Amino acid sequence: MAVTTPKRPVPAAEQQRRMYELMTLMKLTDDRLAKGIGSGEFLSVYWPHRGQEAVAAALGVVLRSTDQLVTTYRGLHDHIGKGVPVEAIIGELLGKETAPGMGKGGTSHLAYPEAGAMLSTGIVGAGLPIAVGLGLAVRQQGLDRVVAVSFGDGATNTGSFHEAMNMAAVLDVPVVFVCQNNLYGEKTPVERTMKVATVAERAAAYGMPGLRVDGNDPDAVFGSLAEAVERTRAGGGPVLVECVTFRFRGHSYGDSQSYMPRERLAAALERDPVPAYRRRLLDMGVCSESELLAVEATAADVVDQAVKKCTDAPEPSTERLLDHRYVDDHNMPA
Amino acid sequence: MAVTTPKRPVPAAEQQRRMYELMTLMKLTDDRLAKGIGSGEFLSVYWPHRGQEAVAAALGVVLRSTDQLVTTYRGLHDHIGKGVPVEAIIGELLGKETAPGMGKGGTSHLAYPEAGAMLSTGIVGAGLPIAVGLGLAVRQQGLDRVVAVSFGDGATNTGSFHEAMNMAAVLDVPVVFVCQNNLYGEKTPVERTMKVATVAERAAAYGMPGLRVDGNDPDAVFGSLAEAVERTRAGGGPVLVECVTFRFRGHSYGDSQSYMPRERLAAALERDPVPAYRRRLLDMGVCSESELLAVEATAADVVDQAVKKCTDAPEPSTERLLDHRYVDDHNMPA
Amino acid sequence: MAERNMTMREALNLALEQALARDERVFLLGEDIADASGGGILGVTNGLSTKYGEDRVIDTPISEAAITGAAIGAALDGRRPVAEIMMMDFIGIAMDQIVNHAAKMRYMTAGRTTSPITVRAAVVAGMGTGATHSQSLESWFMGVPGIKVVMPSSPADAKGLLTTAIFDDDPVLFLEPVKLLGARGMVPVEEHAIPFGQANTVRIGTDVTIVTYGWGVPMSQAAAAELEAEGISVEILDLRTLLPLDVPAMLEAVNRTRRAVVVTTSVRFGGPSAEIAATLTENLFDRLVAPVARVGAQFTPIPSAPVLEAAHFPDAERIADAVRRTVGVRAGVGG
Amino acid sequence: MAERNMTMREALNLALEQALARDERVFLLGEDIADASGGGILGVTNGLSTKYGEDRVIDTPISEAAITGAAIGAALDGRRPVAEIMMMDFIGIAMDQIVNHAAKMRYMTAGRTTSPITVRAAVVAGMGTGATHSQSLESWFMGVPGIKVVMPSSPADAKGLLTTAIFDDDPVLFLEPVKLLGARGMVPVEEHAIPFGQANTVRIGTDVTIVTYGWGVPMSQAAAAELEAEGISVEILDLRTLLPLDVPAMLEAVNRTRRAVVVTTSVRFGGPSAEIAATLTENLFDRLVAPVARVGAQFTPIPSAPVLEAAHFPDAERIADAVRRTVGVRAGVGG
Ligand SMILES: Cc1ncc(C[n+]2csc(CCOP(=O)(O)OP(=O)(O)O)c2C)c(N)n1
Ligand SMILES: Cc1ncc(C[n+]2csc(CCOP(=O)(O)OP(=O)(O)O)c2C)c(N)n1
Ligand SMILES: [Mg+2]
Ligand SMILES: [Mg+2]
Repeated sequence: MAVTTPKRPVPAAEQQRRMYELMTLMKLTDDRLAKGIGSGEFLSVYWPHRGQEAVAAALGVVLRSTDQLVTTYRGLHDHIGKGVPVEAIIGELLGKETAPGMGKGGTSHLAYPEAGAMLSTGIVGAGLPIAVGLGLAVRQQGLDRVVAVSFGDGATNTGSFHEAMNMAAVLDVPVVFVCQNNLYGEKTPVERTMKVATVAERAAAYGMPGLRVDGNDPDAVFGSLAEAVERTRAGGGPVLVECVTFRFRGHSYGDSQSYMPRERLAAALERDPVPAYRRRLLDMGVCSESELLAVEATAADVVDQAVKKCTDAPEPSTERLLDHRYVDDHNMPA
Repeated sequence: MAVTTPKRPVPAAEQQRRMYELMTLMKLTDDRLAKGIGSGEFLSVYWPHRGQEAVAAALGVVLRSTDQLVTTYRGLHDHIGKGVPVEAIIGELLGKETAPGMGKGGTSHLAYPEAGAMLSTGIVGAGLPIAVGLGLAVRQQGLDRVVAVSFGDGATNTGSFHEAMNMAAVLDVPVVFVCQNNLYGEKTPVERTMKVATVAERAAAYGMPGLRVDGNDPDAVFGSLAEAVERTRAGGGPVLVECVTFRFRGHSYGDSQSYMPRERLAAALERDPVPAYRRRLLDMGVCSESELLAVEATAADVVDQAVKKCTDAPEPSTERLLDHRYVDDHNMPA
Repeated sequence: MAERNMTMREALNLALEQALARDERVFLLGEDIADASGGGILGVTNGLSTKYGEDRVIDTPISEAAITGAAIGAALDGRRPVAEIMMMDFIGIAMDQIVNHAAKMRYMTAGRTTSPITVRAAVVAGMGTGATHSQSLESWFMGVPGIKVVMPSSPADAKGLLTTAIFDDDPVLFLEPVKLLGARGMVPVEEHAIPFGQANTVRIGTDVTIVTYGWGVPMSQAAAAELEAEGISVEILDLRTLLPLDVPAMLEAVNRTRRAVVVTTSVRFGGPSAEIAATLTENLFDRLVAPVARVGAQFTPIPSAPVLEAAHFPDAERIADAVRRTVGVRAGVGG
Repeated sequence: MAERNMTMREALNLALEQALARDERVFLLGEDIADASGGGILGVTNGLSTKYGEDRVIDTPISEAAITGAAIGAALDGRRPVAEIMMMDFIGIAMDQIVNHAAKMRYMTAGRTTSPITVRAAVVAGMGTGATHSQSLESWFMGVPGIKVVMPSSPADAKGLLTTAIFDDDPVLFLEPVKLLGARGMVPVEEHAIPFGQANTVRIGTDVTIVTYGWGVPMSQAAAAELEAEGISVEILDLRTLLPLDVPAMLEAVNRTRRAVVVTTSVRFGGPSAEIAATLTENLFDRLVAPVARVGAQFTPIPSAPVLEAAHFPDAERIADAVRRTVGVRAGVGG
């Protein structure tokens, strides 16, 4: 449960650059959605991931494209990391016919299996048992795929967490449980909802290893996740990785954060992983300023293009309302 | 998590004798029910507790009459320990009008609040959250009552266990979680359903102490439970106590135990807690042979009388079918 | 009784506050309900923990089964817990506790133990929150002997019915239509209780009776206003409680109008309107001049995209159409 | 097709075995289903783990939410999981997974992901097992768009419908009436599939149609035999699936007989008979000469004591009475 151990994998420069690219794209997407909703341009509910980019970027770089992801309503950054196009995300948020779920699901139910993004859920904890089943399918098919499931600190208090962790251990499935501990569940701080200091130590109750890492440090998260994923891929069974991070905009867009101590938020904002990582890449000489500016410009462009395309896209036709309920509608009610 | 520690409370001779009395009553009740069902005299489902008497007897002696108990379908021994009359139990099993639940509930739903036996449930794990609520009521009323909830090893894999343990710890309620680990859940051995060696170690995930004790030794169980109960009563918060024992007759009456290794059952039967404790009381000079015989004769008499009374009792009138659904039936359907 | 104009949110808050003030057995538990956690995600419990303390307004972990179970246990010892399931969509997690424990306890012990809990749950229909945050699942509970099911449509009813729920000796599922939380109305300021099983005639009419509850009531009122202009006189019966169900009031009204339309935001097929329509028909078979019509949501998961969501849920227009068909009047071309 | 006389238990076992043999994507998971754990508490999965291995017949911990969730996850990757919920009474624990995930997945992703799971659950009505081990909760699922609901009444149907369930591309709740597990009948030996949404006329008659399924079928047959002696000719329609619901077959039959009785072991009020009766009445209002009658369980938790349990559940006598009332024939004195 140490914060880092020396033997952990270290990201190569290319991986670091990729993580920064992803973080930038996540951040700009979140900024744009927040702006659009704030101004009334976009009418949608939104659970911002801003502040948690380091975890999702590292996860995106550690996972292979054939690996699978299960995430939550707050998982648009996870999707971006996994390779889901920003356009697909924004289209779903705006409820457009061209979006992956045709707007039927909304972003809290986004799936994009082409990129291995198998499921998002708005029900806290519910993704974990489903990830166990994806892991079981891996084992049964003899694949070398790993399934990662991302969830919050609050989710670890649900019965679903317990049943899934135990079943994952007993069935020995290749699932990496990634807890993005942002220290809050809705408006309640984690210390009010569990008596243990860390989520990681809960893994022991299932005979599963538990790691804890600074979730604002992409390189550290990379190390822990790479260790966990490769262990799991090699048949070592499931692992829990707790990444300690923070949520900058509160629970959902519009949350006034009245419950949030000002200093706590201010301190967290100071540890903003995106500029911090930018500085590190410059300091380490991984990227030059102009390279970083190019990365940022590209990301901004991707987001702009996506918004434009989605804004122009048609709304779903109400004639499609009854589609996609069943494989066929024979004798089904209307 | 040591099996015993020297400082644990030791039962007084009177408590030991009482435990033997209770164990005898539990055993003879189980024997009689098994015989009655086996012969077709009684028509009922029954989940025998035979083999687990030591846990229930110690629990019965450790708890005060004002303390409360929550148990399961396999908890008739717990009820006897808590002071529920055998007659009430057998009446409920036979579905008689005179029984506490008028036969409406059956033994798996027996409650006898006069003796603090608040709830039995046939849903595995479901009693635990309810016990947390009873504990909350204690805290809110400033009582010095303790709530004990008894459940099996298999129950510790349910989401209910997790949510209840966590909530008990967070709300700091005076609940003692008593796991009667009989090494099987229905027909599946415990090692197939959890990867940890003990149930006790699961307590750590909630910041709760976990004890493990030989559940076939009434004195040892007494020690651990007394320690836990007094700690909890003194405001020390919830505790988990795992008592390792065995189920002699399989899951429910009629279970052929085809899944059970013969040697395992034989070995367990050799550790039968009832004769073993009898020998110990004689060896320790706590009781003489004639005292023990008297205890056994009294218990046999209690069971006989109870069976007779219940056999003679009337069946519930079908006119009472709609009673007890609601406090009043105004505009309720039939 | 003195009255004040307030929102349903304020009325619910006031009912909780008065219950907490009057009876020390009353307490609340749920996720994010204390003021330290924002006073309830929809603001219904706002201010209460500050006033009554965190021992009586208890923030819990995200554990719907344990929230409900803990309420049951406390009720078993005579407390009056009010548990909050933040949105009704999450009630599946508490289903075992509600159905197998709360609802059956009195019966299984022949009255020796009871479970007088109130489970409050928000119903977020029609607000773009998608398939797992918008469901009206009340029909699940209509078939569960032992529970009571309540859904108010006005601030005054919300307050009076919630008060009754809290002090009722049986378990009550209390549903709060989020669409109406901000709706205003006159509300008795003092504690008041509205008995269960007593439907409310919110509009008097002669041609057809609309039987409905919750958000269905204002939608039906809008339809009725529109229909009045066409010369169709609509009576609206707000059921207030689905269990107990005020069958006498339903029969009285429909016996008069001889035509009925049942309106719910729940799915039409397999939803609560089925039992209501079946009960009406069984009892008034010879009086009815038209089949009981049912207006409900289309049989789909609730889509997130606004245009699809609007097509899924009923609205005043669809209600008016059903009424027109039932009274045999066809408005305009087509129909 | 060659047939063999077997019990419903054997027929279900054979359907599972043939599915496991034919398609390596099929696997089973649940509590105590492997032979090392007794081959299923009711014997339905007996022998299968020995033959197909414990990787395909998987014993799980007591974790109904995770059993169902794991099935969903595996199905999402194209497997064909058959999850067992030992008794339907425990399904509350899996309710969130079934309703919010399995049922809605296809819709929420516009078909990109699907959840072709089968959830098998035993329905133990009428066997003295008490309020939490005897429930018929199928009406909960009739209002859940996205799921299919099946309950067979004969060994042959059990086999054919379970085969269809396993290979159906949607989530299916498959209910097994324990009362009938030991009932025998001729069953096709080879793999056979019975399509969903196709009711089965198990008895032809002219005076009244009984619409039923599961254990309701043999009870209705007993009633029909009794009524035949009185000169009442009863048609019995076995729905087989509640979702899809074979409304055309229902309407065809009741249009002919002009009288209908709906029979379920579920509660009468708030149970599945409500939707069935409402649908019949809506469509055949002018044809019906009597209101659609409903026979179901009394509105109580299921009592354990045999004499009370017998009073709770419907039986042939109560069905016959309802038929007599519906056809307007009163037998003997009183009635
Ligand atoms: C079962 C369930 N209960 C309650 C909610 C309401 N809810 C949505 S998010 C949330 C907090 C979740 O906290 P956490 O798991 O830490 O994730 P985070 O939002 O912080 O990413 C709650 C209570 C829900 N969606 N599902
Ligand atoms: C939620 C639930 N799932 C499954 C069952 C069926 N069942 C009854 S007892 C039992 C085994 C319980 O094992 P354990 O908790 O160890 O208790 P024991 O019977 O050994 O005392 C099971 C699976 C149930 N009653 N409830
Ligand atoms: Mg969080
Ligand atoms: Mg056990």
